[in-house]
Amino acid sequence: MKFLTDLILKMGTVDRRWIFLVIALVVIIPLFFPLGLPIRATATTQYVYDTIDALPHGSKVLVSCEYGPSTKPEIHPMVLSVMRHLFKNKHKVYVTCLWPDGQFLASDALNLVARDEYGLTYGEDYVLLGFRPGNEAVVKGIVSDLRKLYTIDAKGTKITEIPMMEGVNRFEDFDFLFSASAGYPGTIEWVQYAVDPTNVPMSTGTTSIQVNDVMPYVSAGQIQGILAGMPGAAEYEALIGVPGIGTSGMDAQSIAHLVIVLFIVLGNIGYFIERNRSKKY
Amino acid sequence: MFGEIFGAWVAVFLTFAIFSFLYKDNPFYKIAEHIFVGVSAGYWTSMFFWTQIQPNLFGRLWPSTHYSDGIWYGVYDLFGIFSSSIFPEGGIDKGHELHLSYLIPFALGIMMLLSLFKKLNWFARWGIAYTVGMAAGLRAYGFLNSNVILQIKGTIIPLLDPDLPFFSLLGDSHFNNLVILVGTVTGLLYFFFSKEQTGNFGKVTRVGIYFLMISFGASFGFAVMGRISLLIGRFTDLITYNDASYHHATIWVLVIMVAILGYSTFTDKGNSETDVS
Amino acid sequence: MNDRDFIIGAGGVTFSFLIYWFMGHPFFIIERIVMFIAIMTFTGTLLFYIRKARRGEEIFLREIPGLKAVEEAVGRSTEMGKPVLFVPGIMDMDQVETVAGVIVLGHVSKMTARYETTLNVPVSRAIVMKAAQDVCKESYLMEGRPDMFHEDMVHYLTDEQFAYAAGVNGIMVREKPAACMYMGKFYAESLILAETGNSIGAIQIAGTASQAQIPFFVTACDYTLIGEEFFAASAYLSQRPELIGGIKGQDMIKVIIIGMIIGGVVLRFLHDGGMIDFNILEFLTVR
Amino acid sequence: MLWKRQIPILIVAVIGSITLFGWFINEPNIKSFVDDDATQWFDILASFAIFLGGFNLLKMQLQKIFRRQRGWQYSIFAIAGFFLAIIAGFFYKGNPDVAWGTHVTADGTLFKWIFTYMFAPLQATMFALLAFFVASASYRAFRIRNFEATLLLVAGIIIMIGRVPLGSFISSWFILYLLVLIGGITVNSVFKNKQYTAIFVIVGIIVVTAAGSSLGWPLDQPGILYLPYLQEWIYKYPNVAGARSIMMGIGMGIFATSIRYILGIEKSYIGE
Repeated sequence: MKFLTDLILKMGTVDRRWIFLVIALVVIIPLFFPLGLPIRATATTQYVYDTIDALPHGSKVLVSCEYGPSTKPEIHPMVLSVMRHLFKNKHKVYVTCLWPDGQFLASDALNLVARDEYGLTYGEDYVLLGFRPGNEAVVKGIVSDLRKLYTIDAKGTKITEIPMMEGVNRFEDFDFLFSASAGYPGTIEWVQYAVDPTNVPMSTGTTSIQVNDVMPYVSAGQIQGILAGMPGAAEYEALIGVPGIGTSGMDAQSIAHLVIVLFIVLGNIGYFIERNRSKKY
Repeated sequence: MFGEIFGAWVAVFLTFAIFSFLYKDNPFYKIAEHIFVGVSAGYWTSMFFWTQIQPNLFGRLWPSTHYSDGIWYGVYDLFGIFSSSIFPEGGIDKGHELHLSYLIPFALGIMMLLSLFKKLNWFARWGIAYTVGMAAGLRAYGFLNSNVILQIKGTIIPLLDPDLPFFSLLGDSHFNNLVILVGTVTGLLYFFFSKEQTGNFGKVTRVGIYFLMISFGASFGFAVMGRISLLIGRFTDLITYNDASYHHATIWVLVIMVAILGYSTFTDKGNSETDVS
Repeated sequence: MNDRDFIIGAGGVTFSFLIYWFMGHPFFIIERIVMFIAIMTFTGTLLFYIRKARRGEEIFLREIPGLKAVEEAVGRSTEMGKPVLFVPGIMDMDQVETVAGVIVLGHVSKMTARYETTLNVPVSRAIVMKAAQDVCKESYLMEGRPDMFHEDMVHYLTDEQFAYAAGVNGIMVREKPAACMYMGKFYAESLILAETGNSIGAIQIAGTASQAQIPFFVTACDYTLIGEEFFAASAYLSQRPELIGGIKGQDMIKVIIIGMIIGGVVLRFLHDGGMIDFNILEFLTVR
Repeated sequence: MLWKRQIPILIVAVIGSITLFGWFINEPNIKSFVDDDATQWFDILASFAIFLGGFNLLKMQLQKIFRRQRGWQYSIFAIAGFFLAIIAGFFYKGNPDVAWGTHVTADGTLFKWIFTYMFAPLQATMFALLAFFVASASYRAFRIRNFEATLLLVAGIIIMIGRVPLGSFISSWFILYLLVLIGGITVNSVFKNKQYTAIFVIVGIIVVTAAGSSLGWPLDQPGILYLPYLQEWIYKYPNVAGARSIMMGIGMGIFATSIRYILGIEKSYIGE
């Protein structure tokens, strides 16, 4: 017993670079040797899927990309899956960005899904309106008069010359909004300035860290479901049946969580042993 | 294609340079960090100029639809001599009408830039004041509506709903509704400052703090989840760049960098380096 | 502005609004009337208490444990002969939390002046540095110890987030402060700071409104001022009437809100039971 | 003083009240200003502020070099990076087919190259570093020093395990056994009697085992102890309650601060 407690205490003073190494290994190894753990959708993810699936064919859907490379692993797989789902159901997709880097990632996603996988035509089936700076002011601008804010799309084409823009003048002309958001500005601004004042339904996909800021809106019915972080993305991939980056990351994610929980438990055992000893002496 | 392969090597180098910080603070990390600071500043500057100032400000002040030989466009043509990319011949064609009221934000913006000079420090205040006023007006309404009024609405639970079961773990039920009602109200009471938290009131606020702690616990769990996901994403990219089409960039950069860092640690052993981070 | 002017002003605004209203309120978006009433009521409540505080009326604020601990922590540092470290967040002065953090710093520096303890304040923004220096200088003057103040106690490290965190870590490991305080706006570096502080065995007190960072502080620090508590802390310590009055006003708004929630539940119950026609949910829906 | 103090306060008051009350007024001129122009002006100013930030950075790094401050060599990299991005942004597109203005977003330009191979990996790696720090902190700093911290860590652990696929493999019976052990520790620390503890643990294990074998060890029953269900319940109900009270607090705080700005009670934005 004494040997064990000494060992735990000794581990408490270990150089933290060993811990770093352990984490690196538990993330890398499952990427090379996947376990293929099955993925089950949580209720909020299922809600997003059902909402999108229930939209009548040919709906006008606004997808807003508010994320950058730093959060790409979490949000990008969601955007790909949601776009696949939307194009499969023959919706018209309009993409805006509140973050400048969101535009690159959005155009990558559109090129991959709309152009290459579904062979759709730019300007008729999908359009990349692009980024405008100004945070919540942009949201407000889209709500009041989209054409004043977006006179040209991301390719420099005039909005008036894009066929699918006909009849789209303001936010209320859309049937649905999906906000892929990694922070400010993002989901919260869409809720406050667009969805709450107009009643257009929306769903969202956010980074894990943002989930808790958004959950009360979901619970109050202001948002129709939420995809939470990379696991949320993996669940959506499972629902539409096209596995991607999210799915392949889940094994590593599972193991890493387990290891971190073990770290917390071990650290606390050490803490208790130490506390008991200092009480004795 | 060369651009892509070269790019992959650059990306791999920068990635490992940042990761090397985990071993210790070293010149690779410092170089990558400073490049990051510089590139991101230049990146934002260019991005905002071309997506906002040029199309939406200059595009409204000198739209091509109103192009004429007058003084106003004479000024414009003068600018055009310096940069024909920003001020193309014949006015800016971004689909805007002429709006001279946009001279106001233009002037405020210029004042903001002039505030770099110590004597004109206060010049920035007008622009800041506009920003603050505008944000205050917008936010006051937005937050009150979405974060307060509609949350009140969300907390007004139905007590009289025959379809609702009393208890259900995952679906809506009276019990779960009560959890939300009690948690929200007690949580709000915890942030009540003008009353001592003792006696019965103290017991109520204790319940409130427990709900807050569960919520922080969930935030904590999600934070860990997010961080791990980002690391997975990074490693996935590194694995992609290790492909033969990129000439195995990852493994080469890794080996070279480890060798250099290892060598420097080995030779530094004698020095009492106290660069702890 | 005295009471008479205030009442005349407020009455005038209300009166002219009533005239406008009974003239048929042209251009008014009637669907948003709930929001209008809410804004007016809440603003009125706030102003009422701010004015009350300004008139010099006593306003009670409860004790906040984390704040009491601040003085203990400074005392402990004095006993051990070790410095106090204060981190005012990583954002600029345009964030409300940074301002609140700097106000708290003013009070901490008063204590260190009184106890003759070393204070170390690394900052990550040039403007914050200026403001923090001013505040500390003022405190040392007020405590009659201008000799102990030197500008370098507040020093700029760097703007870049992680470089700043690494710099502060270095200070912690080298100087081994007995008390570390983190008061301001934090992002991901919160975790790095709190972990290092924990490993050197310092008393740690944190204050922030960044929700995602609170868990890291709660688990790794001895005391944490959570969200609104942190804002209240600056009012509490500053004793500026408009801040204290504002806190009291916000408390009263909370009372109104809780009243609305409970009243709403009752009204919904009555509506669902078919006893009244008034539908509270529809009333609260603003378009 | 008028220019430096009164006018800014007046600007905030006027613009603030127009944008606030613009929500209620349906007059075309006011509406078009509030909904469009006001926000556009704000956007334009925000873009100028970015320029200001860029110049500030340049100034500081150059100062570092000229004064030969510690680590000035690294500032050269910062300045080089800045000019590289500026050149790609204003002087060299790298792709003649793309027009000026769209070159910052189109494929095949130098600007896009910088984004993909420099900006993106740097930003992403900076954030990925945190995974390591969170692991090390979880080992060294997350202590259950009181009941609140215990609640926090337990909720966090349940979310962490329950949300990933691995969580659905953990039987609720395993959790029951764990609970028995934790109960044993509690009994031990309350009564300080080894016999009581042993009896509690043995009886607990027998009861759980009996119940399990009679029910055939279903993985997800009882549901309250099955981590995927439990985490979902925590996430949707107690968590929302706590998060909502914080959200309302923050909402009120921001509302109150905004009103103080508009009414000129709070003037910290001009350094007072």
